Parts: sequence; structure tokens; C-alpha cells
Amino acid sequence: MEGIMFYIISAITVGGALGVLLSKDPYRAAMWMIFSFFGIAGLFVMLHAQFNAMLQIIVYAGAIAVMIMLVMMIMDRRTIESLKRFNSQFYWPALIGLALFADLAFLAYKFKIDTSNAGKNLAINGSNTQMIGEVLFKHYLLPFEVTAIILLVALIGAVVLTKKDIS
Amino acid sequence: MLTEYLVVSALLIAIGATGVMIRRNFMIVLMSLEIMINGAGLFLITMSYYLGNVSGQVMFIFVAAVAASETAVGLAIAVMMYKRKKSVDVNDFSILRK
Amino acid sequence: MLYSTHDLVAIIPELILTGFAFAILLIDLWLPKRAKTVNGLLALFGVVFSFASVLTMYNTNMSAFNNMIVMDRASNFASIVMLLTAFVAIVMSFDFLKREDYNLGEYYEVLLFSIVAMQILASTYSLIVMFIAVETLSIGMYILTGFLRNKDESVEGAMKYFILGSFASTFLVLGIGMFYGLFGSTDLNVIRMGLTHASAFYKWIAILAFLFVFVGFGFKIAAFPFHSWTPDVYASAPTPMSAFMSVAPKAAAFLALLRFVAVGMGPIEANWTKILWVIAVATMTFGNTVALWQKDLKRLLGYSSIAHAGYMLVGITAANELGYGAVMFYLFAYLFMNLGAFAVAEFISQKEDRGTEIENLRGFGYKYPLIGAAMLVFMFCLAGVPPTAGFVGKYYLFSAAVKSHLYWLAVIGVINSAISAYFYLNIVVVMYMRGEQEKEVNVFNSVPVKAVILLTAICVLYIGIFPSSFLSAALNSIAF
Amino acid sequence: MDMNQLHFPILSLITFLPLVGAFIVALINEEHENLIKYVTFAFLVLDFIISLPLFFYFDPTTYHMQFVERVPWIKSLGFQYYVGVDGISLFLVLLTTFLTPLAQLSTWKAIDKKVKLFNITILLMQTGMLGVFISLDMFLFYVFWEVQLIPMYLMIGIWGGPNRVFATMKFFLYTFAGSVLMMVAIMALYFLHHKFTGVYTSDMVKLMQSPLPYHLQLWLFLAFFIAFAIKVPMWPFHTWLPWAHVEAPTAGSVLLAGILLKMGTYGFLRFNLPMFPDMTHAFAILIIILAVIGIFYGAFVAMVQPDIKKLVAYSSVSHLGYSMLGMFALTQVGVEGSIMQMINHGISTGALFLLVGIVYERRHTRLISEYGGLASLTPAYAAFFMIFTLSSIAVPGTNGFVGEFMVLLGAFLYKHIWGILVAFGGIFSATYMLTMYKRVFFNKVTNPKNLGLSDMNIREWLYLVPLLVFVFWIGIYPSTFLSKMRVSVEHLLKQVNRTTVVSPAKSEQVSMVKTVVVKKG
Amino acid sequence: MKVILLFVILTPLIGFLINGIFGRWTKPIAGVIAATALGISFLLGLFPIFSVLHGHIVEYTYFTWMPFKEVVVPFGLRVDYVSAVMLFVVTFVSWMIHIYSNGYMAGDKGYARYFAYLNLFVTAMLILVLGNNYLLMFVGWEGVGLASYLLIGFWYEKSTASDAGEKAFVVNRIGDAGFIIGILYLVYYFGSVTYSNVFPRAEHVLGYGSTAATIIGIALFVGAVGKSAQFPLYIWLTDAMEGPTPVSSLIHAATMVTAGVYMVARSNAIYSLSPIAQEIVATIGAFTAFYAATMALTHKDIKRILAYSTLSQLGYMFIGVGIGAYWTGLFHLMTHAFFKGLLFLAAGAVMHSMRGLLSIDLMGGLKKYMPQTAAVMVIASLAISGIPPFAGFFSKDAILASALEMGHPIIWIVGEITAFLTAFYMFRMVFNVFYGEEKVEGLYHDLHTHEAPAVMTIPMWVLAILSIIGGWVGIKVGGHIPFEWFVTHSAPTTEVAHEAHYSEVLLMGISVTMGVGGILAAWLIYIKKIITAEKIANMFKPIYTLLANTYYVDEFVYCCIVKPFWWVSTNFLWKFVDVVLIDKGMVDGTGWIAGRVGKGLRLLQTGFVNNYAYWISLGIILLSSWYLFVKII
Repeated sequence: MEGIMFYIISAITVGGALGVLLSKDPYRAAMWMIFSFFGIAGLFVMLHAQFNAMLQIIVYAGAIAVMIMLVMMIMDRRTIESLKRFNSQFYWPALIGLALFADLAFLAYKFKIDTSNAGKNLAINGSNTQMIGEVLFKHYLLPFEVTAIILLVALIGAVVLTKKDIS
Repeated sequence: MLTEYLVVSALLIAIGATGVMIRRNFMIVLMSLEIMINGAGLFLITMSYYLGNVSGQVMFIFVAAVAASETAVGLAIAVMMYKRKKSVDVNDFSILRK
Repeated sequence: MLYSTHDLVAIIPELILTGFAFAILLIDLWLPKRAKTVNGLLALFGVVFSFASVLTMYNTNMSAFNNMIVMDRASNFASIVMLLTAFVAIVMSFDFLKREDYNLGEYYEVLLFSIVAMQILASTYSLIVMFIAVETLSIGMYILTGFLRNKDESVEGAMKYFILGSFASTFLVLGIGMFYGLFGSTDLNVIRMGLTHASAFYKWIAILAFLFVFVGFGFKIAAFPFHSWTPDVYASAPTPMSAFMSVAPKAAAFLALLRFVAVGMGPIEANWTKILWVIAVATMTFGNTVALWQKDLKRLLGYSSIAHAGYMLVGITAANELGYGAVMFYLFAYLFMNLGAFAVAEFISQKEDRGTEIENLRGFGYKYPLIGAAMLVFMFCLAGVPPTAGFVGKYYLFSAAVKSHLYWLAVIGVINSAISAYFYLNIVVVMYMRGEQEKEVNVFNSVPVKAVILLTAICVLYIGIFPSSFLSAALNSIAF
Repeated sequence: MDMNQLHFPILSLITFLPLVGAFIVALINEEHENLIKYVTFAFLVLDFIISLPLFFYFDPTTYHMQFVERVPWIKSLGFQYYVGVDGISLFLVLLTTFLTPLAQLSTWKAIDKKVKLFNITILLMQTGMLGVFISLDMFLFYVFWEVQLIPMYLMIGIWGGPNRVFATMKFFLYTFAGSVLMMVAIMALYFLHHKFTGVYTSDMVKLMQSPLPYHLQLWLFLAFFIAFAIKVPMWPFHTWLPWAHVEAPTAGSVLLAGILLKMGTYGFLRFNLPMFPDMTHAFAILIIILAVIGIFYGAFVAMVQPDIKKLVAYSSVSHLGYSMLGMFALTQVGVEGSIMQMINHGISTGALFLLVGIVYERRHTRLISEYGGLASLTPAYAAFFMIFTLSSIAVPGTNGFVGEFMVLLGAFLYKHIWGILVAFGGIFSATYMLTMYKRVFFNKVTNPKNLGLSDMNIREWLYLVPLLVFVFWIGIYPSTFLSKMRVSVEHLLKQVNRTTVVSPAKSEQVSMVKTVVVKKG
Repeated sequence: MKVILLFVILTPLIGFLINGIFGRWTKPIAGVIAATALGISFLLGLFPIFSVLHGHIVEYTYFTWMPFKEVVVPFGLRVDYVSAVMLFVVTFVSWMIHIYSNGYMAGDKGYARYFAYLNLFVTAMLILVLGNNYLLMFVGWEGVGLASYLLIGFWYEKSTASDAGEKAFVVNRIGDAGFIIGILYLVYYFGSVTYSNVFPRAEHVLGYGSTAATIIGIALFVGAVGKSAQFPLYIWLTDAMEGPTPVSSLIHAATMVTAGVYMVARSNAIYSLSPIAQEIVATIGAFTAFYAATMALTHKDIKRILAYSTLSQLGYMFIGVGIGAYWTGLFHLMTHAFFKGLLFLAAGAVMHSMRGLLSIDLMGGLKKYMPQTAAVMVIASLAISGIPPFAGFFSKDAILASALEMGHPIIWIVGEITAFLTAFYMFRMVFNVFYGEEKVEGLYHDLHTHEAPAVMTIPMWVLAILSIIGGWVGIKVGGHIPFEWFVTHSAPTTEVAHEAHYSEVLLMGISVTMGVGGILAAWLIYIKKIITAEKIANMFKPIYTLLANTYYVDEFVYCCIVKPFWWVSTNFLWKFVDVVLIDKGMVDGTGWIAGRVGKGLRLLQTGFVNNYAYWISLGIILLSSWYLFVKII
């Protein structure tokens, strides 16, 4: 059962990714991306990462996808739709992509770790979120603070790069 | 099942990377980058699950935050590109070479 | 697991900078356009105070935030390098931003935040913190690269830097994930412990994980084949920022790499030294040979910085204390020579940050004798000719390789520096030996820039002739 | 062991006085060209005068370094500011202080642009050159070795002929490429010495006793060999020399031929011979073959050169071949002859370049075919030229003969065949020099442009006469010089002839002591 | 005495320095200065000579010239029995010629320079003669070569003169190489080059008949061949006649060219140890004597005839020293210095009054205009032809007789034939120049031909007297030949078991017959004209052509040695090996490779961001594949 679920969800995920890769229309690609992100969220759920699954949907499938759509909307539709789909030479990079996949897949195939604790220790009282909260604010406080900076920088950057000229 | 999850992750990364390498539309390149980073995120979560260690999930939060900020900047760059050349074709931006 | 003020002490330099960045953020809103220089001064103060705090706490050795961050001599040394770079870059920016009419507070904010990120990068043993820091500083750099947003090159540079940076960071995440998967932690000390007792299989996986992590660092330090963004970005970024990002992020990334390989990867040293050997050779050779064909000073310096990254990788490949110390010393020396050279590039640049073609240096040595002489010093320094800091640095890097019996690496390195002498000296040729330029070129006659050029030249010579104390400091800083 | 009989840092004073001069000249306004020339000249002459006590207080009875100064420099690696001279370097130091003022004097009129920069360059070069000869610390040696490239590079590049850029680049890159290999060897020597003795040092005097095993000497020897062979230059590493000489201004050629080339031969004497005795014996034959090829090849090619300076440049290849031959004959007289040959070459070839400069200054061409019949127009000039030509072709009574005979004798005593073979070299040196002399000075004046040539003026007399004195001094009474180098050369040969077998017990012990890199968590 | 001996050398040196440095001011009295210097030198030289005559060898060391560890070379002077002869000859003849030159060179614009060079030559020659070791001899050896170079090229505006000077120097250098090799061997075997160290120990160190002695002997002889212009290095001497005639007289006839003979005689202690070396010396000498004589037959230029004659006579001397009868060689050297010096001076006088004309075809009947010159010329020619009681007779006869005595009949025959040829060509010249009719009408009138001034004739007469009486020291007195007795103090004749005793009178008779026969033949052809020279020439056309072109040796040397050498140096060594192969190929090629690598790698920087991503991916793939697929665990 779990196996079937996994294959269905991963098919959605990978299919979405392929959709992004292959579709000519960027709007459609964005849709495929959201599709894929939902798939990933599904996989997260299967991996007992409920909080992250929600995060995935909110941040990626929600915020990021919306942002991308939004930006595309301010552009001239024809301009960005009329772009060629691929580079003039796409077979070489496609081959490289395949090789990269072969590489990573082989690595995945060889990647064996001690799985005796699989699925354990991921929640306190059944709450994954609480567990994450504990670890995040006790153990990973500093990186968390730094993420604040990164978001601020990104904010400033987005503003400064796109705002109208002073003159 | 570990291997299968990892293969999915590998697929996502490879597809994303291929997207970066063959697509000309900056917006789609951006999406491919998102897919890549999600592939890597999936790796973290998988590890977290099989190790029985929640740190991986926490790390994913950071990765997500980073990805979000990157996207913000990336989109800003897209707007700049569009403003300069009315195009988001990455190949239109290739005066710096050799 | 409670945090206390003790933890905050360890990040005082970062806090100071952050504080000043916020101050600029706020004050900038109320500043009239003609008073925007205040932003720069504030940033400068921030850097100075941070620098002072680093100096004060130079010899402290503490870790904080649950071992997420440490303060040791290495991080302080790197901080000094970065803060000096930042100081110089800010000084170089004053008139530059005015000329380009981009005198915005954001520039300094982003700059300060990136320094914070670099300092964190330089002072952590945790891979995930490294990742976040790398990303923070990268985002800062993307923004600064594209800062002259009405310039095609700038946009292009930012776009390339962004795509490739994100691309590489994915692999960094993957690598971190692998380490996490293997050892359940991203702390380098834990990884080291794990590796020491790990089976051959784990070690094997660890090598691959190392490779993926290295993609991230290699990208930042511009190692071949992750270098491709470097020339484009250096050529397109605002010159003070090219200068800044050719030194400071590299310093941070190199120290992080050092911690990563020397501490985390210690048990598989035999393997990664081989990989780094290949990469170091390729990087040096690529940087130097391609630089032979460059016509633009900034672009040339971009390739040259690739080559210098290669040299520094030699020090890491040597995998001994001398090599690590040499890397630190080289960063310190590189700071002055590279900043000086970029300052000269800024000095000759025109409006919109153009006109940095080498040909524009024609007769430069006679028109501006002092600055010409300084450029001469920088060029010989970059080429590694005594009595300059560059020579001493290179000497230590290669002698570390020799110490580890990597004779061929050292030989390839020195042959590379002979090749590099060609294009550096070619600039001297243009400055002194090709006669005067026909058309008058208006240089960017900025007093701070001139001061930077002369001071860095003096520093380069001083460090070259009396390197002893600096070298001791660099060697002592590497005691992980 | 260290001696400083003057109890005064005389060597540092000699070396850095020109640097001070350079600073002072830098402060003078560019418009006061004459003042600049006078000040520079005064500094150089002062430097020469200060260097004279070296000669008078030199103790010829000991091989130990004299006038030694020792100050820690780079403490973490044990590098020192360690200088001193012995019988081998003494005369090279004196030659430098002697020749540079003369070279500077020759440029008073020839250099008409960027006078200030030029004089600063000469002063800097003086410091660099002296530094090479007095350094007793390997690292210090290397620093000076490279430093003096810079002023020479500028001198050829800025004040050179039409192809100056190519020439100067070739000069710099070629020598630089060679010397960076030496740098690696210096590093390796430093660590290997530690490996076998447990001491980190770059003290050359100590390193000369380094017990390096046979197989390790090989690569080190080769690296040093390449660096020095390029500098000498030995065949086939010589092709930068004609370029550099042809394009360099007169003073540049004089210093290049007179002193810079000696750094190569000096390097062999300081590094290759005493530090790698086994390899010295093993490679002696190869180097001798190259030297002999150089002697003849240089002469043959010099014979057909259309340009006087190129001719003299190729003759340098030939002359320094003698020097190398004598050195690697590894006999007392051979090595002494090699040193004599260095000094002689500095004097006579330096003088020849000065002479070529005189006529170039007036006619702006160095093609032999442009001249002819100068003997009737400028008799004094012709006479000087003749004397230095004779010195160059080693006519007895001049300095050239003493050196060449010593080398021949040294080579002969090493292996008869080399002495016999090289004895015929004199035929060809006579041929190329005299053919050139004939075509420039004899026959009728065919080129009307030469008719207005004026003979030498007082300034030119002033810088040629001192050289003339030495031509005959060395030629007639070389004992002055030989007596000072005797003991040092004897000691050198003793070092070369020592055995260097490392006892197996010791090497095993060494392999156990591994360099441990501290990498704690 | 020590100072006197030094001043024998220093006086001409001072003369050289005065005239050389202050020539511009001393020009009017340059000749006087130089001749005075020589006179003083000659007079000072008499003191050591007298000392030697009284049996005291004079030797002083002044300072150490080259103090090597392996060999110490002193600067010392030595007058012994051999060098006393040379000292006398050199200073005296030089003095005469200096005086003569005062007249000959009068009015030349290089007057002071000429005398400076001449004094320089004498200085060098005296060092050669008086030096007490081989290296000092070598100093003089090259010094005279240098002076010869300068004097041959004295009229440097003539390209033939400057060419000849250079040729002389270079050819001499070939010989010098041999000489120096000999010295090297001496140092090797003896650890010394001083005569007093070498000669007494020679037999002990080298051993009779040893290879070492042969090598040293041959090496030194190579030097002698160069300096004394023996076959095959004689080619420079005839060209050397481009110099002023007194120079030819002094350097290329009387003194310098005999240095080789002097050196072989000097080294007799070594040569006596090596029969092979002796044989070679004698054979080369004999061959050159004959060979040069044949070439002298056809030449028309007085000076060239005399030059070939010099070669021939030098051959005789080498026969003398080669067969072991060293005193005969020296004896002939001395007499030859007198009469050949005189011949050249006389030729110079002719040339002087003929405004430089030298061809015997233009002259004839000159006796009427220049009676004194004609007289001394005849005396000298008789002397060279070996007619008693002139000097040449005694010396030549001594050589030939010794040759036969020492068992060299072939050399003796060659010598006798050469004697005939000598007499013939000498009188061919004499008859053509001084006797018969004027060949060109009014030439003498146009040229104002007249007798030379006294300053020139007096030295000629002095030499003429010596040409007559100079040989009388070779007359046997009471069973001794005085000259032999004197010289053999230091150069004993090699003792050979006398196989046969020839009648001395018979031998003299044959010699005289040869001389007289030659003169007669010349008389018949050129005065009586029983058969014209042209007819003989036509009869032996090929031989005549060969001889007239001096066996085509110069052409051979030019075509087969000089030219190919030049071509190889230019086109192969320089333009190909040096410029193309080493410089462009190896040196620039290395740089070019670096550049090409850069140009290739540069293509990676396409400017397209996608491509940049390729390289990153490829880098990852390549690096990881190595560990993933190849180095799997």
C-alpha cells in the first residue's frame, strides 16, 4: 500500500518536474511546478515530515509559485511566450543531465545507512511541529537568526534592484 | 524504500539541472532551480526519516527559507532583465564572454 | 541548552555590523540626497568598530550557540582580512557611487550584511550554518553585482552569478545532506569523529559527499570548473564591489574550506588531497592561460583571481599547517595587491564604470608617476616577484606543497606563475613602454581611490620586506 | 666562525646606499636632469669607495665568510638577513660597485628621456645585484636574485631599441621561468636538510654541509642548473641574450653582461658545487659538453652577426662557456680561472658595450656594415676598441689571457681532451672580433655619414680608462686577485670532493619521524 | 745586471708608450725616439751577452706572474747560449731597421704609430726570446703576432692590407693553439713551465722515445709551424707583404718568423727524446723548403719572391733543428736574419724609389740609378745562394752536411735541389731588376728614381757586411766550430752514431756547385737569353700555371674551408639552429603552447550561462564518477 502510494506520488512529482522541463509556455510550466511541489509535499508526509509538508505547500507551492506568476504577469505575455523552448543545442546538455542522473542514481543505489531508527524520534507526543520547534530554537537558533538576515537582504535586494531610478 | 526516495531526489535534481542547462527562458530556469533545491531538500527529509533524527527537517526549513530569498532576488533580476531588454531569454544576455 | 550573553560575546563583531546595517537602513530613509555620504561613513564606522572588536578579542577562543559558531584566531584573522577589504571597498565606493548617481543606503546595508555572513561563514564548524552563510553572502553579492541596474553588463553579471550560484548551492545542500545521512550531524567535529571510526564504505560515500560540498565552496572561491562566473561578474560588477568580492568572500570561503577539509575531512586526507591536486592544477592553469588573452583590466583580474585561487588551493592540498597558514597569509597579502589593482582599475574607469581596457593605461606610468609605480608594484606582486607580499605568499604556499612532497604540484605552480608574469608584465609594458596615448583620457580623479592605491602599495611592499610578524600571525591562526 | 673584521655593517651599507640614493633622486624635480645625474653618480662612486675596505681588510687566509652580518628576518621559518663575502664573491661585489658608476657615466647623453626614472632604476639595480652576491641566506639570495630582474626589465623595456618590448619580455620571462624552478628547489632543500639533520635552516653555509643522499641531489641539482644555466647563459638556454643586448641601452648591456650574467656562474659556485657534490661530479661531463658547445657555437654564430652588439652578445655565450668549463673541471686552477673569467668578462665585454654605445650615441646604428674606416676618423676610439678587443680575444698581457689560460689548464688537468679542444677556441674568437674590428675601423671611409664622427670626449675617457687599467693589471699581475680567492676555492673543492653517503641507521630513523599535521577537533 | 736585463725589454716598451700615447705630439721625432730606444736596448743587451760569452748564464725572476696551485709561472728573464744569439740578432737587426725606417717612412701620416708598433714588436720579441719559461715565450709569441697584425694592416685603408693582417693573426692563432696545448702538457708532466725546471728533468720525466715527448714535441711544433709559416700554415706570410717593407724585413724575414726555429731549438731537450717529432720537424722543413722555392720561381713581385724565399729558408732551419743539429738551425737563423733582412731592405729601397712599384717586369738596369742598393742586393743574393765566403754558405752547408751525417740522405738531396732553385730565383730577380735594359722607357725618369738616402743605405751596408762576415763564426777553428761550441752549451747536438763520414770538402763542393749552377742558369736565361722565360713557361704550361697560382692553396682554403664555414655558421647555426630551432621553436614555442592552451580554454567562456552550467555539471560528473564507478570502495 505504502509502496503504491509512493509510486503514485513520485510519479506526480517527477512528472511535474518533467513538465517544467519540457513545456514551452512558462505559465504552464509554473503549473507543472506547483503540481510537482504538491507531490513533494506528499512525499514529505510519507516521510513523517508533516510540518515540512505544510511548509512546502505554503512556501513553495504557494508563495514562490505565486511570486513567479506575478512577475510573469507584469511582463509582456508575447515576449516571454515567444521564446524558443530549448537552446539551439540541447542534446549535449540533455546528455549531461542524463549522466548526472545516472551518477546520482547510482549514488542513491549505493547509499546505505543504518535505518534501525527509521521513522522514530521525529515527533514529540505525535507532534512533528513541536519537535521541530524544540530543535530549531534550542539547537539551531543561530542559523535561524541568520535566515532572518538572509530574508532581509533578499528583501532589500529585491527593492533596490527593481525600484525606479532616483533621477 | 530508502533507495527509491533517493532516486526520486536524484531525478528531481537531474531534471532541474537539465532545465538550467537547456532552457532559455529565465523564468523556467528559475523554476528548474526550485525543483533542484527541492530535490536536495527531499534528500534531507529522507535522511531525517531513516536516521530518526529531526535535524534534517529543521535544515529543510533553512533550505526553504534560502530558496525563497533566492527566488525573490532571482525575480528581481528577471524584472531587471525585462526592463533592460524586454526579454527574459538568458541567451540575450551574453555580451560578457571570452 | 540555554543561551546566555556569553553566546552573544562570540558574535560581537557580527552584531556590531548588523547594528550599523540597521542604523543605515533606518537613517537612510530620512537622509536628503546630498547627505547620502553619511551612509558610507556609518558603514565605515561599523567596519572600524567591528575591526576593533575583532582585534580586542583576537586571542579569544570560544564557541557559542551550541557550537554553531566559534571565535578563534582563524576566524578573527579572516575577519581582519574581510573587514580590511570592506573598509577599502567602502572608501573606494564613496566617490564611485556619487559619480554613478547610485548613492543608495542599500548598497552599504547589503555590504555590511554580507560581511556578517562572511564572518559567520568563517567562524563555524557546522555545515548547515556554512550553507546559510554562503547563501546570505551570495545573495548579497548578486545584489551588489547587479547594483548598476541600468547597465546591460551589470544585469547580465547578476543573472549569471545568480543562476550559477543557486545551481552550485543545490549540490552543496546535497553534500550536506549526505554527511547528515552518514553521521547524523552536520557538525564538522562530529563528522571527523565519525569518519575516524567509519567503515571503508562510509569513507567512500564521504568522499562523494566531500565532492558535492566542494562544489559549493569551489564555486565561491572560483575553482575550475566552477569558476565560469568569475570573469563575467568581476568585469560587470561595480569596481569597488569587484574588488571586494575578489577578496572577502574568498577569504571566508577559504577559511570555511580549510575548516571543512582540515577538521572535518582529516581522516580521508589521502583522498581529497588527490582531488584538490587536480583541481588546483586545473584552476591555476586555466586562470593564467586564459588571462593571457584579456584586454580588459577588470576581466583580467577576474581570471587572475581564478589563478590565485588555484595557488591557494595548493596550500590546502599540501594539507599541513604550513600550507594552511600560508593560505591565510596569502589571503592577507592578496587583499592588498588585488584591492590595489582594482583601485587602479577604478582610477582609470569612466562614467558607467567603463573604460577599464588595458589599452587605456598607455603612458599611464608617466602621466601619474606615483600611481603608475604603485600599479607596477601590484603587477609584480601578483606575478609573485619579490620584494612584494605576493612573492612571500607564494613562497609559503609552494613550500608547503614541497613539505608534503608534492613536488610536481609546486613545479606546476611556479611554472604557472611564470606564465602569469606575462600578462601582468604586459600591463607594465603598456604603462611604461608603449609610448603615450594619443587621446586624452579623463581618469577618475578621486582622492580616496588614490589614497587606497598608494597605501595598498606601501602595504604590499612592507609585507613583502618584513613579513615575519604577519606570517607568524597567519601560522598561529591555524590551530583548529 | 662568523667574521666581521670591521665591526661595522659595511656590506649592508654598500648594498642599501644606492637604495637611499634612489629615494633621494626620486625627490629631485624631474627638470633638474643634471643634478639627478650628478647625485646618482656621486652615490655610485661613494658606494665604490665604501666598498674598497672590503678588499683591503679581506683576510685571504680563511675560507670563512667575512664582514658577516646576521639578523633574524622571518622568524617562523628561520630565514635570516645573513650576508657576508668570501674569496669567491668578494670580487663580484667589487666588480659591481666598480662597473655601475662607469655604466651610469656612459648614459649621461645617451639617455635623453625619463632621466630621473633611469637613474633611479640604475640605483635600484645596484642594490639588487649587490644583494645577490652578498646573501648567505638562501631565501635572501632568492629575493635579491629576482629583485634585480625588475630594474633590468624596466631598463630594457623603457630605454631600449625598437624591439624592446619583445626583448624585455623574453628576458624577464625566460629568466623568471628558470628561477621559479630554483625556488622550488630552494624549498625542497630547506625541508630535506631538516629531514636529514633535524634543523630547519636556510643558512647557505650550513646547507653546503647538508648530507643529501644521492638520489635527492639529482632533482635539486637540475632545478638549480636550469635557473643558473639560463642566467649564464649556457647553450642552449642563451637565446634571450642577443635580444636583450641588442635592445638594451648601453648601460643596460654593460650591467647585463658585466654583472647579471655572473649571477648564473656565481650561483653554480654557491649552490650546485658545494651543496650537491655527487651530482656535480655526475653532471660535470654534461655541463662541460654544453660549455664547450657554447664556446664554439657562440663563436661561430658571433662571426656572422651583422650587428655589433649581437656579435658581442654571442661572444658572451662563448666567454661564459669558458667560465663554466673551468668551474666544472673541478680543479683549483680551473675554478679560480672561472672566477677570473667572470671578472674579465665583466671588464672587457662591459667595455666593449660601452664602446659600442659611444658610436651608437653618435650614429644611432649598430650595424657593422654602416661603418668602416673609423680608425682614421676617431683614432683614440679605435685604440681603445682595439685594446678591449684584444682583451676579449685573450691576447697575453691582457686580463683575458690569464682567465682563459687558467680555464684551459683546469680543463686540461681534468681531462686532456677538453683542454685540447678548447685551445682551438681562440682561433674563432680572434676571427669574429678581428673581422668585426676590420669592418668597422679599417678600410676606407665609405659611408659619408661617418665623416662627422667626433672622437671620444673627456667623459668617455673617464669611464674607459679605469677599465683599461684593470685589463693590464689583471693581465700582468693577477696575483692581487688570485691570492684572495685561493683559500675559498680550496675549501669549495674540498666540499665538492666530500662523500655524502647517509648512514642507513640515520635514514631509517628519519623515515620514522613523519611530519605530523595537527588537526584536532 | 737584473735591472739592465729588465731594461732591455723596458726601453722599447717605453718607446712604444711614448709614441703610442703621445703620438700626436711626438710625431716629428717619433723615429728618433724609437731608434734611440732600440739602440739603448741593443747596448744594454750586450751586457748579458758578454756575461754569457764568459760562461755565466743570466737569469732573474722579477715577480710571480701567475701563482696557481698547480703551476707557478714567474716573470723571469734568462739569457743563455741560445737566447744570447737571438738577443743579439733581434736587437741589432731591429735597431738597423728602425734607423732605416726613419728614411723609409718619412712623410707617412701614421709615422708615430708606425714606430710605436715597431717598438711594441721588439718588446714582444724580446719577451719571447728572453722569457725564462714557456708561458712567457707564449706572451711574446702572441705579442709579436699582434704587432705583426698591426703592422701588416698598418695601411688599414687598403682592404688588402687589413685582410692580410687579420689572416696573419688568425692563421697564427691556429698554431698558437698547438703551442698552448704543448704548454698544457708540460704543466701536466712537469708541474712547471720554467726552462730550468723542465729541461734538466725532461729525460727523467718523459723518457726517451715516449709518447708524451712526441705529443709535446708535435704540439709545440704546431705553434712553430704557424709562427714560422711552414706548410700548411704558411699562407699568411705572402699576404703579410702588404705591410711596409721594413716590417717585412724585420718581422716577416729576420726575427719573428724565426721564433718557431728558436722555440724548437730551445726545446731541444724535449725533441731529442722523440725521434718521431724530430722526423716530423725535419720533413716538414724540407718539404716547405722545396715547395716554397718552387713557388718563388714564377713570381714577379719582388717582395713575394722574397717572402717565398723566406719560407724556403725557414724550411732549412727546421731541417737543421729537426735532424738534431740545433746549432745549425740557429746558425742559419742568424745569417738569414742578416741577409734576408738586407734583401728586404734593399727591396724596400727599390720600392721607395719606384713609388711602390714592385713587379720585376717593370724594372731592369736599375743598377745605374741605385748602385749601392744593387751592390748590397747582390751581396745578399750571393749569401742566400750559398756562395762562399758569404754568410749563407756556412750556415746552409752546416745544415745539409748535418742532414747527411745524421742519416737523412733524402732531406739532403731535397736541400741541395732547393739550394739550386734558391740561387736561380734569387738571381732571376737580381738580373731582372738591376741588370739588362730598362723594360719600360722613361719610367725611371718619370718616377725620379734615385738612390736611397743615407739613413737607409747605412743600415743596409751594415747588414751587408754582416751578410759577408756573419758566417765566419761557422768556420772550423782548431777542430771546433765556434758557433757550435757556443750554442751547444745549452743545445747539444743529438749524439748519433755516425754511420758514414762524408768528405766535408766534397759536400761543400756539391753545395757550391748547386749555388753557382743556379746563378748560371739565371744568367743564361735572363741575361744571355739563350732561351726566354716565356718559352720555358710555355713548355711547362700546367706546372707553370700551378706554380704561378701558388698551387691554388689560397683558393682551396677559401672555397673549401672559409666559405663553407661561413655558410654553415650563417645559414645553419645562426639562422636555423639559433633563431628557428632554439629561439622560435623551443623558447617561443613554450610560450606559444601556453597561449594556445589559453586560447582553447577560453572557448569555455562562451558568455552563455547555460554553457557555464554545463561545466559545473561536467565537473561534478567527472570528479564523482572517478570515485563512483572506478574507485568503488
